Amino acid sequence: MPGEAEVQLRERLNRLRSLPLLRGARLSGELERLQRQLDRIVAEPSDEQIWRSVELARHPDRPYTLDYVERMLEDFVELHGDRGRADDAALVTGLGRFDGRTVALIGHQKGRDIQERSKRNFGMAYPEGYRKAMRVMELADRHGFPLITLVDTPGAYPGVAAEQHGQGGMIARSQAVMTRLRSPIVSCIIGEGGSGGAIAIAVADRVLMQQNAIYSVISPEGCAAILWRDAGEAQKAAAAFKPDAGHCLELGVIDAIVPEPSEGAHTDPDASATLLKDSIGESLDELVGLSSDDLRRRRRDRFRSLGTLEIVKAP
Amino acid sequence: MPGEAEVQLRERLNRLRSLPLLRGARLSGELERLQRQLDRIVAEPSDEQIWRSVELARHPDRPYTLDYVERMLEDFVELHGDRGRADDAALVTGLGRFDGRTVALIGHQKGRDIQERSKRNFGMAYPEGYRKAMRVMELADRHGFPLITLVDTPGAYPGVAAEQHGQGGMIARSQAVMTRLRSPIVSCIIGEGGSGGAIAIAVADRVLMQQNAIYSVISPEGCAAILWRDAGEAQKAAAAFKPDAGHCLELGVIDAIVPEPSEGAHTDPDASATLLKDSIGESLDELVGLSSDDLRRRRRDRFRSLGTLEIVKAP
Amino acid sequence: MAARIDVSIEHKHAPPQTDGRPHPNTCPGCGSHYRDDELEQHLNVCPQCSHHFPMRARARIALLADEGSFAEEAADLRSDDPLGFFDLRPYTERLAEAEVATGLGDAMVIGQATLDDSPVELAVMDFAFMGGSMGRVVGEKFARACEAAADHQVPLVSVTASGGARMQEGILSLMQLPKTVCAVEDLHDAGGAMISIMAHPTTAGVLASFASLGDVIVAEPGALLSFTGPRVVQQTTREKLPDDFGLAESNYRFGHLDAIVPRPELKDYVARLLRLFGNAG
Amino acid sequence: MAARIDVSIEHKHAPPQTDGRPHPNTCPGCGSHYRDDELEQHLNVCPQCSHHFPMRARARIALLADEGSFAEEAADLRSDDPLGFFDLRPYTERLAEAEVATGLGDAMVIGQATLDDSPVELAVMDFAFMGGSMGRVVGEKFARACEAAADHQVPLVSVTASGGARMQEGILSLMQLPKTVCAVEDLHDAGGAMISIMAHPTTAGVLASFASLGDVIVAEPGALLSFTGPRVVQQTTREKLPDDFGLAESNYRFGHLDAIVPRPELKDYVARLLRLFGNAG
Ligand SMILES: [Zn+2]
Ligand SMILES: [Zn+2]
Repeated sequence: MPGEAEVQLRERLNRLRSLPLLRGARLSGELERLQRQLDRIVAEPSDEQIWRSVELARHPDRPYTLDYVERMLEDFVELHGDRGRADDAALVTGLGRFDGRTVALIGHQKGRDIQERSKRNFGMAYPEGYRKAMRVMELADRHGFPLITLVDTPGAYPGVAAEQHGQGGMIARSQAVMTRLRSPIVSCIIGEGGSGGAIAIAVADRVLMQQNAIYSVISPEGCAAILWRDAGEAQKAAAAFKPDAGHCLELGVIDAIVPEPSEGAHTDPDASATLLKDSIGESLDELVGLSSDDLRRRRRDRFRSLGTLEIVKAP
Repeated sequence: MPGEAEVQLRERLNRLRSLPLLRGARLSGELERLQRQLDRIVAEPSDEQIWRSVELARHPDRPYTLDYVERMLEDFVELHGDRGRADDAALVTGLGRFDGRTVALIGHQKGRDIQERSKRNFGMAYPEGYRKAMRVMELADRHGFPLITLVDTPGAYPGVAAEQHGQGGMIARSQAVMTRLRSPIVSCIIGEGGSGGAIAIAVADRVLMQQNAIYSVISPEGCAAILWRDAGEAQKAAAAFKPDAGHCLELGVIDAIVPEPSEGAHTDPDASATLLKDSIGESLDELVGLSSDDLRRRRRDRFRSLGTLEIVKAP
Repeated sequence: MAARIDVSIEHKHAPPQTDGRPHPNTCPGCGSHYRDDELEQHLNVCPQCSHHFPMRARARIALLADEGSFAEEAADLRSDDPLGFFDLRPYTERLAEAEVATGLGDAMVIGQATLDDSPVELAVMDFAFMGGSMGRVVGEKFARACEAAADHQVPLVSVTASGGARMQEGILSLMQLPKTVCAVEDLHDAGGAMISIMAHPTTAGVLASFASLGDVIVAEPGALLSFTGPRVVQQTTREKLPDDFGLAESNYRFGHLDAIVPRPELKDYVARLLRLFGNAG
Repeated sequence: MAARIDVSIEHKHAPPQTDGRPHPNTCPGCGSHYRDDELEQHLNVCPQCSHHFPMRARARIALLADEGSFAEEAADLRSDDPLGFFDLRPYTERLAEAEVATGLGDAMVIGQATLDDSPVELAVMDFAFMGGSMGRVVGEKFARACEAAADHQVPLVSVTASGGARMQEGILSLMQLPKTVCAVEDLHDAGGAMISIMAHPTTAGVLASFASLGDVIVAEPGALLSFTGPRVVQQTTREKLPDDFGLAESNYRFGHLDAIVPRPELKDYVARLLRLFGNAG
């Protein structure tokens, strides 16, 4: 018997076929995407499973960006500094060789022990971090290096200096730089994909998501505090806004789910890295043949059309 | 009887015609330039006349950028802020209409009274000022607005914070942005063209210089302190390194001299503005027909070839 | 353009309403109280202390567009409920209620107009519709406004007033950030210009996307413009916040704004920019 | 690549020379004194405290280039005296003296080489030639190095050590800033890469032009990298300077450097970058 997600997908496919073409919806691509999802979809996760993802995504032993870098890239050279004010350790950038091909890498980096957590600011970047990221994006663009980004942040840092230095504007401009990039971009949410701080480096040609990662517009606690007026209702909030990979795939926000070892990525970082590397490699292979104009056009169309189909005309 | 400058020019013209073509020298353009100079050149200024230029360039009543803006541009809208840290009042940027055509403007701005001098930091910009300038250059590029820059600075500000925020790198990058710009650029040295802080906004298609402005790699006082070990020898230093417009033209560093009212620009700001506007307008008219590729190629060739001809092979 | 007008002020220092909250027509700057028509006459700017009260989308359009020139676009777009979102009440109920309360289909109104005879595309947000939150309809409307501006080769003027992304649409609301960013980039690639006017408040997802990408960015006096709001910053960091934390004045000082433009001068200011951007070499 | 080697140290704490200045082989970091051959053996890095002594251009090339691989270019360029510059002595005399003292035609040496078998173009400055000042010959050589790198489709590695522009060439020395910037931009447009290595000191005009435009920028430990030198900053502003004012370590902290690379690790580090930049998608 078909699961709920499958039923929903079939319904949407039917709806699509009968709807008048909305401008910007790029309907044919959408149909294909839904069909692919149908082929891959797993059963709708329960509320408990969603919360389990939240816990695993935040697990203190979960592999972080540099754990994957050392397993996926050869000759990695970390690049430092925003060329203006600071070097933000919450965002790691560098160059390395991926399957024989030079790539640029940008990823949030959390700390493992107390000292490193503080140095890395729990993976919450300042505007300076995003400016460093933009600099490295432009380097990738200049040399045609594909860009890989690994997203793992509770969110951009919410502090006074961060605001004064233009956190909002910098997140906007980082996205804008990504929409202009002439080289292929593959992003993967590897832990917490927290809101603006996450999307700032996730405007990619292919957006992947690890099986137990979460991707959301607000933290479950933040959402609960606002809508339930009680941060303790985080589990309820998570069930309502569905930050899990299955739902993100179903909504078309991500293109594929990257499997993890059965008990979660932290139980076997090597295996996790192999699975991640395979997925990124497959995505890159699909992209490297495209012209830069094509890449940019498709990348923008991808985001332009997200969620467009659910918009309805007033009766 | 021909003056010394004219004799020198004729000599160089003859040398040019007999020299083997040095790579990058763009000889034919150089010949034309020298010929044009010959047609315009005034007699070689004396040491006293050079020092008079230094004094007039620094005259406290000399018109500053905003004095020309209000006389040359309609509908001027000042643009503020570097989108990251600060709004540096030592550099003014904005949009306005010049002879019916929208242009972007960037200029150093000194202060008239003590309070404004302090606010404007005596026309010495921080890195934030150059970052603001770069932002406006990119705005001009995006919309095809010609860029006018007015140079009037003792130099980039030599302070601790300025160094920490990357004064050197920012001056380098500001020049780099100008070499990439797809719209025409006309610069004019309107007072002090002090070293790196000046060239940061003077990588133009046409570089003009007011008759009594100075343009130099170091201040007369700074040069005297280093080479004569006595800042009081400034007049001697100025005579040695020749920062006056006549010499800058003779050396090919500027393309034309903008006349001033006979006793100096400060004696008649309106007349000065008219003369400046005419020169800028004439330069723009020469440039607006060129394609952006052509503009960039010629702009880079102009600076690539500067001073190349005086380099000699070892015997 | 409306000039500052002196009128007699009634109801100064009006008592709070029965629910304890100050009346919306009471000035938080100086405590003066106004009738609706008084405020309207002054463009919702306090004649005593120049505090800028919120301005609804239709009133903003009336302020900017030449009379009778505004032709609305995409007015019939409505959001459905992609997540079946239910907090204390269903999202669909909140939507319906907001529509009834505001007379708007969502938190943004777009359309063509002229402004001092310069043709322009307008995209104006309304904070009264669910806090001006940006979901798929706002994102779609903004993208269409960019496309219309490109098609007609006219500048886009956006006016923002938003608490951020609409969390009831979950991750799809976050996707409106890159969606609107792509739209601005397409507009720029088509040679178009965007003028961003930030009204109170422009925060979170809207600040972190299209609002910050204007060729020129201005704000109204006293507007809160911050990625994270002061309350959350205070709670998270326990830092002492500066008095002007996140306000337009602070943003201007830190280089994020081209100007702070009082509402009575806004139309003239924008008209000047339209003349400049309509006039490329 | 040379590893750090322990050797016995002679002449520790040598007395100052008769002119009162410390001997150039006396370590300013720890006071140890070395014979020339000892220093050379350690790549001019103090084995006691890792202070990096200056390194001449030829020694730098020997450190980076594979043995016998370096083919110098434009060695015969010399400056004339465009301004007839005369301070306490004529510029032509200073030039001739510098050439005799250093065996170099000017303050930069350029040429092709391989580095760990990767082909590369080198542009290496020598502070011993008139303080590594940049006049027309340095500018021209750097521009030619960029052109050679583009022609051969190999990365450019520059090593800078310079007090700034050569004021004896007046305004023409300032013009070497945009000239070298244009050269880097042409190289970039041709798809080339530039790796900038800043040695002590990289200041003023060289910091404010090509040296700051590397795709990757690294410095040696303790190098002074400032647009304005500490003495002038102190005199002009009367500010209290931080202890590490302008040093590589401070520049790194403020985001201007990708890394600080000790000299013994430099060749390996650059080789890694050359493998990466020689290997574009
Ligand atoms: Zn009031
Ligand atoms: Zn030592």
